[in-house]
Amino acid sequence: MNTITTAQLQEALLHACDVVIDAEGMLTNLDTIIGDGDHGIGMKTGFSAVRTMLQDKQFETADALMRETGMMLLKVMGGTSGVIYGTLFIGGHQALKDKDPVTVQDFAGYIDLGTQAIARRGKVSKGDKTMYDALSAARDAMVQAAREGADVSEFFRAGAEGAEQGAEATKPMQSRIGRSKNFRDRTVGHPDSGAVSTSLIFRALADYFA
Amino acid sequence: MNTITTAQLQEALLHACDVVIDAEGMLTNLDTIIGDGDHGIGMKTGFSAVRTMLQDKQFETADALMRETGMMLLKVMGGTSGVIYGTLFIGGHQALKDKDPVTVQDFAGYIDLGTQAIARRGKVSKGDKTMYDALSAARDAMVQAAREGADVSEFFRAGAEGAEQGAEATKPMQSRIGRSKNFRDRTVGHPDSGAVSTSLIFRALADYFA
Amino acid sequence: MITNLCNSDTISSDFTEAMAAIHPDRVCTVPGSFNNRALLRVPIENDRVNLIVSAGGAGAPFPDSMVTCQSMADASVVGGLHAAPSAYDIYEAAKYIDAKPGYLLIYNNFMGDCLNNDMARELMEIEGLKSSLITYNDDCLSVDPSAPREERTGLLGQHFGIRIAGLMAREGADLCTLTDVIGRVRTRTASLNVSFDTEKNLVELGRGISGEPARITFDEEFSLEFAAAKAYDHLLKDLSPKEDEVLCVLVNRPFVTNYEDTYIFAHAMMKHAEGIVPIRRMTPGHFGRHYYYYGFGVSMLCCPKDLMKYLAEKYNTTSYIF
Amino acid sequence: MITNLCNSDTISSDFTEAMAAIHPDRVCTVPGSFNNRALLRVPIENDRVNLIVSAGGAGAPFPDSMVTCQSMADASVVGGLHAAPSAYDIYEAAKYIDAKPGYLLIYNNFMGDCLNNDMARELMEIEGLKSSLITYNDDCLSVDPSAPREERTGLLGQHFGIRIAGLMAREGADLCTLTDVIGRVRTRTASLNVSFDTEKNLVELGRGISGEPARITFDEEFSLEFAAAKAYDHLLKDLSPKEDEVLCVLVNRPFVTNYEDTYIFAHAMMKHAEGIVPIRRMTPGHFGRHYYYYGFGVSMLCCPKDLMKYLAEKYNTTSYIF
Ligand SMILES: Nc1ncnc2c1ncn2[C@@H]1O[C@H](COP(=O)(O)OP(=O)(O)O)[C@@H](O)[C@H]1O
Ligand SMILES: Nc1ncnc2c1ncn2[C@@H]1O[C@H](COP(=O)(O)OP(=O)(O)O)[C@@H](O)[C@H]1O
Ligand SMILES: [Mg+2]
Ligand SMILES: [Mg+2]
Ligand SMILES: [Mg+2]
Ligand SMILES: [Mg+2]
Repeated sequence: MNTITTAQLQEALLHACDVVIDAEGMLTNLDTIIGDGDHGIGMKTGFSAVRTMLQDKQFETADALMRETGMMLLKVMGGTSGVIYGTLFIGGHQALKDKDPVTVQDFAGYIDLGTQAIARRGKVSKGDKTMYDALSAARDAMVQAAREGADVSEFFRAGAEGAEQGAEATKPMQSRIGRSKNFRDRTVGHPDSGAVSTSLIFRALADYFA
Repeated sequence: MNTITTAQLQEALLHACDVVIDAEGMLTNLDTIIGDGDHGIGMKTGFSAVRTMLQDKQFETADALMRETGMMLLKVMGGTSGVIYGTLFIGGHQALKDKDPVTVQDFAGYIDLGTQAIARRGKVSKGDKTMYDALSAARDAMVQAAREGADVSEFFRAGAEGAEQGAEATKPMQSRIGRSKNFRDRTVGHPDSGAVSTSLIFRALADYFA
Repeated sequence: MITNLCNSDTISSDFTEAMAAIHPDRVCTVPGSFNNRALLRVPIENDRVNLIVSAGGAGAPFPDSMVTCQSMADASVVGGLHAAPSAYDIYEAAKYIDAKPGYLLIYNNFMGDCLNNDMARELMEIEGLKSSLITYNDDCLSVDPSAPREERTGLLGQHFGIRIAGLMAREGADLCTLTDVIGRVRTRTASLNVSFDTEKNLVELGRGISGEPARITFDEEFSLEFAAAKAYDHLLKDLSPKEDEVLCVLVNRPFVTNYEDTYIFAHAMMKHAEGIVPIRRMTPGHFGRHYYYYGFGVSMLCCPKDLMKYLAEKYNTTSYIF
Repeated sequence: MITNLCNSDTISSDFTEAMAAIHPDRVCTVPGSFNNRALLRVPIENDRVNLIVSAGGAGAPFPDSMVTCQSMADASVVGGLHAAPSAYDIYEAAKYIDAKPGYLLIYNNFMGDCLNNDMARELMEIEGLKSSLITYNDDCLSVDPSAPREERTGLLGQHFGIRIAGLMAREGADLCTLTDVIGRVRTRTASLNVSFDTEKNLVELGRGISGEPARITFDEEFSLEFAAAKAYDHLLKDLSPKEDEVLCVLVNRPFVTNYEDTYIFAHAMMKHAEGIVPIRRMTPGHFGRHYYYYGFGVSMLCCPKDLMKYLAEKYNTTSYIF
């Protein structure tokens, strides 16, 4: 199997919502050490609203599904992560435009565009100790997997592993951006909370498509 | 000896000031149990100001000495005890008018008038669990001692013993007046802080004239 | 529970001085004052009755909230941290203002305040200064609710009276009229404290400002909405509004209580009242400090319709001024 | 340290609703709003530039202090307890107001606020609504003092800009002029937090509003006077006032800090400044909440003389209104 239907993607996102909501405490703890301790709450609020929407609604195309998911995150979450995750979901929607099902190549293009959109909006790059470290690593792995002809399950596994390595790599970094920057060397030794939430999402998608 | 010079009275009052100031903590503790915990502070403030005045100034008559002492308490203390002690010192001054020295009879009259002034101003009577219980007992004892021809030292000792008995008698009472009234049966078993401060003053005078 | 970094012996005069230095266009102190614990509104207007508000202790209204706002009191005299101001301080302020039409002395029914205002009045009389006393006893839970009103102490219900008296005095009302009107307003005012025991999850009514235990506690529900309903019901029962009266409510936020909770509590009370006797004027604010609990002080006025005009206009205080 | 009895998930919309219900003559919400986290000043005046202030998190200025006072912001958008408001909330408020002369979006330089205002601006553009961004970065100790100003976050210095912009907008200033003037005012503003470690008796400067450690601590003297002098000196050094500038200072009282300490601290700063560069306008108040410490937020503006007229008039907020 190397195509993904909109319905499958919706199911996979529902699973990701559950995972993120369950991780509230863990994400909040991470954000408490080197931030203001609200990342878990914000993510829970956003992904709960998305879950409710996904349970009630059907989508014609993957494009519409991802755009409305992003719009919901943007609307309800606020904070840094509301815009950032909103941008991730909306930013690449052109790559999925009018398609159902989509190929892993389409989806790799979607993630790549979203990743670029975040880099622009957040003025962020690798090594700043943000979710971008996890996301860009996931993107790299997925683009490569798609190029190498991976099937859907291999493709998403590659994304999850990339994201997790990217998140792990934030541990020794000192934050250079956002609120955690002011915590200076206190940030060294702890992973970035946004990087961890990103890796949870990619892992949830991989588990669904496994 | 059964007369008291103004200079002696001033010395005796200075001693009373020291005693009251030293008792700050104890008085505050009593007022904390069944009041707002400021009686010690108020008394210290008032009697410190009186002490400074007494150290700087000389008085022609006992009348002037007592009036200015009362006026100082009234001015600096505030609270219930500021007026009450101000009234005690000022209220009987007619009994000492233009006299120097004064007899124990004069002084008994002075205390009696002051006690009556407090009863009027405070609308207070015996058994309300206030300083009036100590004061009126001191008054009774002093009036009787003066009638029985006591000398100065016996006279003040009678006053001190009366005041202490009056203060002790407030222990089992339930407060009927002032802020402590709202503490209801919590007040039973503890002496009234004002009654204790009154007995300290009379004991200090007795010690001076012993 | 409460931090105070300033010198507690001199807090009142330090504060008074700071207020006068920071808001010289609004308040001044009494030149050469003995204790320097009075703030006077400027400009002094001694051709009409002046209002002197005094308080001390844990429940002391901020001096500024009384004096420095448009058309409230003309002088505010504060005592020490737990003590009523001295009679002499009140007298001294009155003497300096020198208002021949007289003074309305407003204070809460605590022993120290009563005795000192009483004594101040005697001192003022010697100087030929007329005055009347208005003793607020609005706290309907400070003593056994069945006890006569005279035995109650006061909370913040006096704000209604101060506001009305302030405007009436500026219209030229004489001392006799003011004493009569505010005396009646006072009897149509009731207050109580609402507090929250966050360990035992109890809603409490009637806690005293010096730590006196609450009179009524509820364990059914621990929420702002429930507390608002209970407080409203109790006050309404105490006052039994008449046909020609309008309900006005103040919600005071002691300073450990947060701002959002205060507005949400006030709103909950309005919603609850809607089905019973609606509240026509709801005023949440920070009117005074109570040290000992998280919660609110709630004051209700059953305002005679003809006096409502005095509560219509809004005003500003130095709690927040640019 | 802080109690919150209301529902923390819905605190912002519950509060917004309560404010609008209690002060309908001053503020309203956006009808049919998605999150209901914006308060708009009434009446809406969309024939001039409108100011939208947004903030969230521990340092959120009260919505009311921005909007409901005379001549400050026209809309205040709040986020959750620690989060910037969503771009959509800002956009929604702007769309409802529909001010053709445009919007000045004012916020502090925190990542969430920057990203959301930026995004809101894009959404507004699609609807043909013009806007400019004013990012306050007045906190001169939030990052290494040697770092460029752009890296600083913001405290409460924006109040000066909001006040000036509010009055200028009402005079008819266009978006370009406002952006220019307030942009300059902003660069002449500096702020810092002063806190007190009551266990170790340390005076601290530069503590962050999310618990970030203080940058400078002093153990020489533990007093309001000492802290006021140190804060003043630091701010003055950061700004180096010019000949034609006038010093204005705000002292903000986080709500665990008491009222008296605030006035006494402000007064101490004025006295200290007397011998150096005098403070011409001192404003103590309760402008916003900071949860994590006992102390103050101090903001200083070196105000160009020609703008002082906008700071002359006083105004009132709902922090205390009758
Ligand atoms: N400029 C940025 N670009 C991308 N991600 C960012 C940026 N700034 C912060 N982040 C991410 O956002 C996360 C914090 O999210 P959240 O706690 O919701 O925001 P806030 O810092 O506003 O409280 C950080 O852990 C980091 O991964
Ligand atoms: N009406 C009264 N007449 C005489 N003494 C009184 C009266 N009311 C209270 N007292 C005395 O005053 C004392 C309290 O003094 P203080 O603590 O200074 O006043 P407050 O109650 O105002 O804090 C009480 O212990 C009591 O002895
Ligand atoms: Mg965060
Ligand atoms: Mg006492
Ligand atoms: Mg007292
Ligand atoms: Mg946040």
